[in-house]
Amino acid sequence: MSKANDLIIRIGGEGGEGIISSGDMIAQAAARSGLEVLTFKTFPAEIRGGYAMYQIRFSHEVILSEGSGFDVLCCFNQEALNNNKSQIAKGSVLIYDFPGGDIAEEQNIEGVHCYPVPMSKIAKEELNTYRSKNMVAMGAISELFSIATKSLRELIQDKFGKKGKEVVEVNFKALDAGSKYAREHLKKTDPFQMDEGKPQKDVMIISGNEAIGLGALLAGVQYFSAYPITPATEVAIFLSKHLPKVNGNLVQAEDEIASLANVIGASYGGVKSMTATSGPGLSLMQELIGMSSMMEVPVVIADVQRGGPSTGLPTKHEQSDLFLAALGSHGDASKVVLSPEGVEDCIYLTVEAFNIAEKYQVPVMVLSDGSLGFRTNSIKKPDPSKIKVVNREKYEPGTNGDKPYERYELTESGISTMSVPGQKGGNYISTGLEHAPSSAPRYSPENRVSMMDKRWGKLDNLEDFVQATEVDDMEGAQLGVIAWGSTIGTAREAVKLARAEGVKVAAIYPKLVWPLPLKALNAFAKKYPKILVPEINKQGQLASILRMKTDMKPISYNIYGGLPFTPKMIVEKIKEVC
Amino acid sequence: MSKANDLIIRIGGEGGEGIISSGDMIAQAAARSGLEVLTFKTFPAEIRGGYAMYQIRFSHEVILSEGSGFDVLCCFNQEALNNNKSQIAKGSVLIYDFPGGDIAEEQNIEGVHCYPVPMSKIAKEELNTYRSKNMVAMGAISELFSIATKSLRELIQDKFGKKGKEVVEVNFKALDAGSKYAREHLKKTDPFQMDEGKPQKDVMIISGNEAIGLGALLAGVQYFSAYPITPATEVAIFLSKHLPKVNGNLVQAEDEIASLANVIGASYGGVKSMTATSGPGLSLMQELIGMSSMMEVPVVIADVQRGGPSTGLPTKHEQSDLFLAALGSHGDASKVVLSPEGVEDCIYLTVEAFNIAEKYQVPVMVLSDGSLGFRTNSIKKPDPSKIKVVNREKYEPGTNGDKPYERYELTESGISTMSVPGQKGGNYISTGLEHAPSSAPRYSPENRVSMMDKRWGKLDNLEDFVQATEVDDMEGAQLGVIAWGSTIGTAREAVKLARAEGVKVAAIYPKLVWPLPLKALNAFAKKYPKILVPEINKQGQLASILRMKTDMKPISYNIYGGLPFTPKMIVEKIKEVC
Amino acid sequence: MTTATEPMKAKDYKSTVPPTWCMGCGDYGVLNAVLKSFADNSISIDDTVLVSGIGCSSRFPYFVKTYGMHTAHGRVLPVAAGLKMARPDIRVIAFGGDGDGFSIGGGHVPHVVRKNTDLTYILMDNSIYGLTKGQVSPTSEVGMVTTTTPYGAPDNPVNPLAYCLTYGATYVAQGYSSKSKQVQELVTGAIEHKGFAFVNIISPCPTFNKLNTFDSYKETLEEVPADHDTSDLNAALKIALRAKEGKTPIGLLYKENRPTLVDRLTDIRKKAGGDENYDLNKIINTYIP
Amino acid sequence: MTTATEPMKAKDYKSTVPPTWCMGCGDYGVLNAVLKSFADNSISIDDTVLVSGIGCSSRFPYFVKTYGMHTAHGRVLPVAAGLKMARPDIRVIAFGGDGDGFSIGGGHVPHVVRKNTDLTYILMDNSIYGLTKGQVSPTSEVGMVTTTTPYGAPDNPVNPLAYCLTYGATYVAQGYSSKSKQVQELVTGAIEHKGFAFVNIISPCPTFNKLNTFDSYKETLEEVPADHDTSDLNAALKIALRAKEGKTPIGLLYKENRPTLVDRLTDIRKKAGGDENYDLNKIINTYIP
Ligand SMILES: Cc1ncc(C[n+]2csc(CCOP(=O)(O)OP(=O)(O)O)c2C)c(N)n1
Ligand SMILES: Cc1ncc(C[n+]2csc(CCOP(=O)(O)OP(=O)(O)O)c2C)c(N)n1
Ligand code: SF4
Ligand code: SF4
Ligand SMILES: [Mg+2]
Ligand SMILES: [Mg+2]
Repeated sequence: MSKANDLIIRIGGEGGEGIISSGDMIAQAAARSGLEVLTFKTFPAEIRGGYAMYQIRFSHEVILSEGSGFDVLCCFNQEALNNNKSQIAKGSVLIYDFPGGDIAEEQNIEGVHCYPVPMSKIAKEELNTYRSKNMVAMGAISELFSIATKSLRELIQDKFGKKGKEVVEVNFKALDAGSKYAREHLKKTDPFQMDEGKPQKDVMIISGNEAIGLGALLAGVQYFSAYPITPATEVAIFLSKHLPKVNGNLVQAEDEIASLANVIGASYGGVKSMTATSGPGLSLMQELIGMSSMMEVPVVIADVQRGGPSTGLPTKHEQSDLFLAALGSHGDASKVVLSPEGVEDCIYLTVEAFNIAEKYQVPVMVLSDGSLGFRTNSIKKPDPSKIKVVNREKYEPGTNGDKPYERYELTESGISTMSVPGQKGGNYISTGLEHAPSSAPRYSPENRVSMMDKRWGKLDNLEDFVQATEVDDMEGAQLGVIAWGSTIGTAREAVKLARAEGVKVAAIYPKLVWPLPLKALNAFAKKYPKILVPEINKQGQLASILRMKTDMKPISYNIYGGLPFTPKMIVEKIKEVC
Repeated sequence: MSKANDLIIRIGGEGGEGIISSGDMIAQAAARSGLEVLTFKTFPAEIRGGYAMYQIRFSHEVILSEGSGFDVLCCFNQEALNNNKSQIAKGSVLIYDFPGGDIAEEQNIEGVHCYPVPMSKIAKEELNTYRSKNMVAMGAISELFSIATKSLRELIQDKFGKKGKEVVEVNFKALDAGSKYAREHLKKTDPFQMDEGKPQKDVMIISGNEAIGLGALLAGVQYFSAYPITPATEVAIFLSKHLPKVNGNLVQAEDEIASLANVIGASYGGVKSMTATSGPGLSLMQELIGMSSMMEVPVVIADVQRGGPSTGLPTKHEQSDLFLAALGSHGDASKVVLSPEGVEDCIYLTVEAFNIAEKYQVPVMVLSDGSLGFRTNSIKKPDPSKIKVVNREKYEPGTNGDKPYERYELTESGISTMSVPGQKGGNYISTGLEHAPSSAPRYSPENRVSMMDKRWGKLDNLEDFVQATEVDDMEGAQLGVIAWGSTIGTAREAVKLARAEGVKVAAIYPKLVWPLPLKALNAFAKKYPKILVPEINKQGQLASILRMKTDMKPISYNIYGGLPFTPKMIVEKIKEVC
Repeated sequence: MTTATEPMKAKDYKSTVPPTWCMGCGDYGVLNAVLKSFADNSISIDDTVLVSGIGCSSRFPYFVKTYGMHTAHGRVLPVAAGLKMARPDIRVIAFGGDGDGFSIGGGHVPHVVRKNTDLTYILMDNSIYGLTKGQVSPTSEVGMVTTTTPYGAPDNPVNPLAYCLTYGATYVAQGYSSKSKQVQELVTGAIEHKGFAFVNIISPCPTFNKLNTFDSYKETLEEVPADHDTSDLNAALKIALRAKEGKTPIGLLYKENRPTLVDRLTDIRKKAGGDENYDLNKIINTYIP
Repeated sequence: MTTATEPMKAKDYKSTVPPTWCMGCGDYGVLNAVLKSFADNSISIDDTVLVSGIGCSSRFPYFVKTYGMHTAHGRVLPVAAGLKMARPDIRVIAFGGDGDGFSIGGGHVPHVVRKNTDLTYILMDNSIYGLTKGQVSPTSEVGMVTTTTPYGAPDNPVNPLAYCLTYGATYVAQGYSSKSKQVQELVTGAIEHKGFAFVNIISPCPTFNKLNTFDSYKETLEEVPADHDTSDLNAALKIALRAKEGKTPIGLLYKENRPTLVDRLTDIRKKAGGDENYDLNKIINTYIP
């Protein structure tokens, strides 16, 4: 494979034209042949129409981000061409539906390898079904870049087998027609090739949302309740299939408030419980997040962020729920927020979320985002037997001697044992009202202060328990980058690129974003006087929280157009502020 | 009146014993006689039982806060005595129910003027009705401190007249029995007296919650929808009586989400609209607050804060919803938060809230709190004809020539004209989805960025419009105090007391708390290198926002026991950090 | 409310935003029937507001030239109600889907209905979550396989008609997207009705609901009997409960006149001596000590 | 669920927290009847959880020795349902007031009911907001003067019995706080019932509701007719609608057996081959490219 073992193919067209399914197949085929794969999708908020995009990045090495731009662009229609035209770099490839499709003119872009393929025409005239257009395109692509046709055929068989032989046949034909067209009519002038990798046995390909579901299973989730919402629904879809297998229950509740209420009830019952949502749902859950904090009931909430506020940009990318997650709910409610950088992280940080929720009896949020949720990635299979699982400290009947059990006992660690219904002598009332150690209502100032201090104090050393902060030091650097969530991957790639250009830059990647890992951050800030925080929101939410809790004066780099950063953008910024 | 024209009487007992009504009458009587009055109440979260307290402060001068402690304590039962015993200062007065009541022992506290009054006994034995105990106590108090008995009799007549002559008579008798007992059995040894003031014509006595309702009326509110919640319900109670008089409508909605939804619908219709709630309700409103920000629909939300999180301390004092109000809702939602310092402010800042909401087409929150909501205060009557009222910039049919009307037109100020249904040519869709200037959905990065910048940019110079920041400079001072909400009054008194002791201290009182008035705050911070921020919450919420938005490194003084600061506490702290 | 000054045809009510529904979506039928009803009634675009929640069906207002609000998921009714209370002179029509109305929004329905809020509520019922791509909805049948119920939906469905009748709706009807003429009539009746009018329109989603299709409805549709007395609540309830037998009754089930919310609020203002020029000093003076 | 190992009397179920209700509050009667029912049934305090929302009535769990949850206003049912789904072996009883259940919580009722969630729900209906000191409630009569309706309540009240019947509740009863014996029986029946059991208990609030009092109910109470067929939904609905005539029916209105939510979830787990020791590698391996 050319270009430093790194190839990016982008397919654009109208939502509903089969872009997603052909993209998925190419990604699968590549992963099957042993390549690393990372995909990136955007689609419109409308159910039909509007521009949809699927991008696949292949490499022999671990892929950190969506990358900057693309090497190959395949356009199904004029809109896709318009949206991407300004980004087509010299030396790259343009494949487009011509003649006979939506694109009216032949394209001749200087320095760009332009390959017209009459996808619509072939589909309609030769195959008599417009819907096979995507397969025609895939055929041409596979021919041009040597994508294992055998894998593609297997995948078509897997996907359409259930629908009957005829459907499979039509798709095979379309694939072949596309290949044939490319073979016979196109003269390959570009250098790109997809090599075979070394097929690996311990690899899986899974999306960020599915990975959250898998993490939950690994952590021992037994109850899940959620309300559908883009871009979080796939967490529920994954678990609705798999949770009953491990004897757990999943329900779709009437709304997000009911979902979290369900989860709180279930967790009070001693069962590990979770919900998943996006911004609007997180807003609705605010009252009950505070309640679970007050009741000290462990709950895990995955928030797959999208463009806000309100309905906003429901299918677009943003990291803008940090304020709400960390500082939301009325009153001073203690809670924990984690944010995964990539698909693999979605697994392990979800496990971590359960572990923290259980150990500290606190609500824990996992802030993912739309790009990451839909991203598929080839990752190392987790080994269930090697996952460290923490369970809440249970009340042991009989251990309290003559004293009645105190659910909210004031202990040194701030953590009290938790009884579950059915245990003899463990009776208490879980309550959102301020309470005495016994759980009975109590409003005296002294009790109030000690209970507040208990609920906050128990998290004092959380940083030591989690170890979800990675430091990438660099001797002699003045500038340190702090990134969070899925921007971490992009920042990693940017730091690598910048260093390759000789720029000295360090970085720290906190995955615990509330309460902040202050020891690590302050140590980092001591070493690197200049701090750059790239994040995808208007207010600079992480930068603000850093200012709030440390003495840093970070330089904010905020974008909020609905798309992730590219590594190049961050490299430029690093050079600018360095 | 002795003691620097300043007398504080505190009455404590069990909820339901008539403490509130007797306290109210004493306050009214004092205001009637021309004194300044400020009251302070605490009561339990239970409907019956638990400790309730009513405190009245009188003065010839403007009263800034509840004060530090009390001069006269009147205890209806043992619990009241226990709760206050440690605070009884030398030279003060203790009146208590003895013998024959709940208090078992005669009280002899060194240096304290102790007057036993057998309130329960007289009520039961002489008047045959236990419920008149509070009137007996009031009779004794009026006798001891020369409170105009004439006023009290008038007030009893006003209050009980409707219930019939007999009820009035019983209360008169109880009052007389109390006075008689004091006259005949007590030897006054203390120096406290309530002088008559100069009766003033332009004074009213009103609570903080009622004042918010009055402010809304003055601003021209025409629609109000809310759901009951302590301690905000009185805003609705006030308006349910008065709003229909000005031809407005009030409804009690099924919950807080419906309340705000109602208000948004009404305001879209061109009518000034409002809701009022407390923390749990504000949590539930998060999604729709973001929606009104996105739709650019003016709405006013009064949040009368209480102890959180969750149900928390529903009848206790706290200022802990600032984070949620300023930084809440998912995504980056622009909004405005004001916080009144006292009862008079509740009127004028509510007017200001409507003016800002209308001018900037933005949701505006007014953060009051439980102490302030229940506080009654003698204030200058507002003059309706002198209130400056701002109305939204309406679309003028025909002014756009041939161009279709653009609801979200990109203008220099960021403010667009707003049409209302019924206007010809003003048709548009108000939407929470990202939109083009026309209001049609649009997700392109360019449009997205310009719309975000519009919604935030329009508030850039808000500070100049509001002028709700007061600076109290002090030459040579090193320390500046920043207080917000009802802590401002306490801080004012503390600064006065500290200066009287020769301490050099300045202060700034921002009533616009989001977005912060940065010009004023930064100018202040330049003059006073040390900053002290006393506030009633665990996290130091204003201090945190100051750190976020300025270079200040404030010293936080946080209490969260459910009670306000006393001026003395802040004086001590000022001296400590000065 | 005024009527349009110049005669308008159905297509004149179309806005410049093209519908984004899938080909074959039942919502097109609803849109066409509603626009025809608007034309029939010469409805003025200036004093009509279409309010919706979130969902495929809730995109409705964008496609019409009137005023509109596209609100939040489940909040269409309280937003519409607030607008109507503030502006009784304006015609307010609410739109949404089965999930919007009876799942997340289900808590508002009883209240908006029992108050007899002067609204028309048009629900496009496809027994699926369309916009989020195929999850179980509150009107989905037991056993239905969807993305979140791979082993079949566990819950008995809600019955929007029976619920609204029980809540005290004063106009209750059901239509079917392809029976355009009837939908048009039912909508016209609803718009003319004083009080809360509920029109549930069966509007298939060919993209995600493969169980309840244009074909399957052919088997289950049944007209409300011609001799049905629309003032008989019990009879109406019985028709609504035909759903339990797998039937889909269409037609007008119930109609009644009783005071509306606007009437009741008007009474309150009268009682209070409501006057726009009321002197606030009168209120202020009651707080003189 | 197990039963208490040693015989317990009603008073043995009392916790050490004394009730905070006003003297004369109807909720005392409910508490006593419920405790007696517990004693009758030898209910074990260790595997019983009382869940409540917020309100005077929602303080109930504190006064009983069992496990309990005092949650948020309106959220009693979904919290209770979550607990029951996770722990079918535990007896879950939900408590709350009319506002908690049918105003802010009203959106949860249809769903918890139609799923036939295995819960008992005991609602103390006083037609007023007690804890917040006297505002109009969803069961308040039209015209009722309260602190927020000084000119009289504008809205027709909800009918909890009729709503629950329409939603498909499988046990529906109404009691009256002072008729302790009957309440005790109805509660016992509810606890024994498999599925969603709703017991609405008229529980006057002498402190804030001066309209619906122990005296006024004497005039309106009427026993469910002795010959009423509790399997007849229509007959039950008719009795529920007696409220429109100003009557307060008491007794058991309806009882039916159908699969519960726990049954249905159990079926799903069976279908999926549910196994606590399921090897997660089997799931992981389906994601191998
Ligand atoms: C608070 C919130 N939760 C979830 C969603 C995601 N969501 C959008 S539409 C929808 C349901 C759509 O179903 P329906 O109301 O039946 O409308 P349809 O698309 O079928 O017409 C959901 C769950 C949301 N927008 N907001
Ligand atoms: C979200 C929220 N809104 C409002 C309140 C205030 N509140 C507490 S109890 C209550 C209503 C009480 O009425 P009901 O449910 O009938 O119970 P009752 O006190 O009459 O027994 C309200 C509105 C609250 N606690 N939380
Ligand atoms: S998904 Fe279904 S409801 Fe939505 S537009 Fe397509 S067909 Fe219609
Ligand atoms: S206020 Fe009413 S409901 Fe509440 S305890 Fe008192 S009497 Fe009972
Ligand atoms: Mg639907
Ligand atoms: Mg009640």
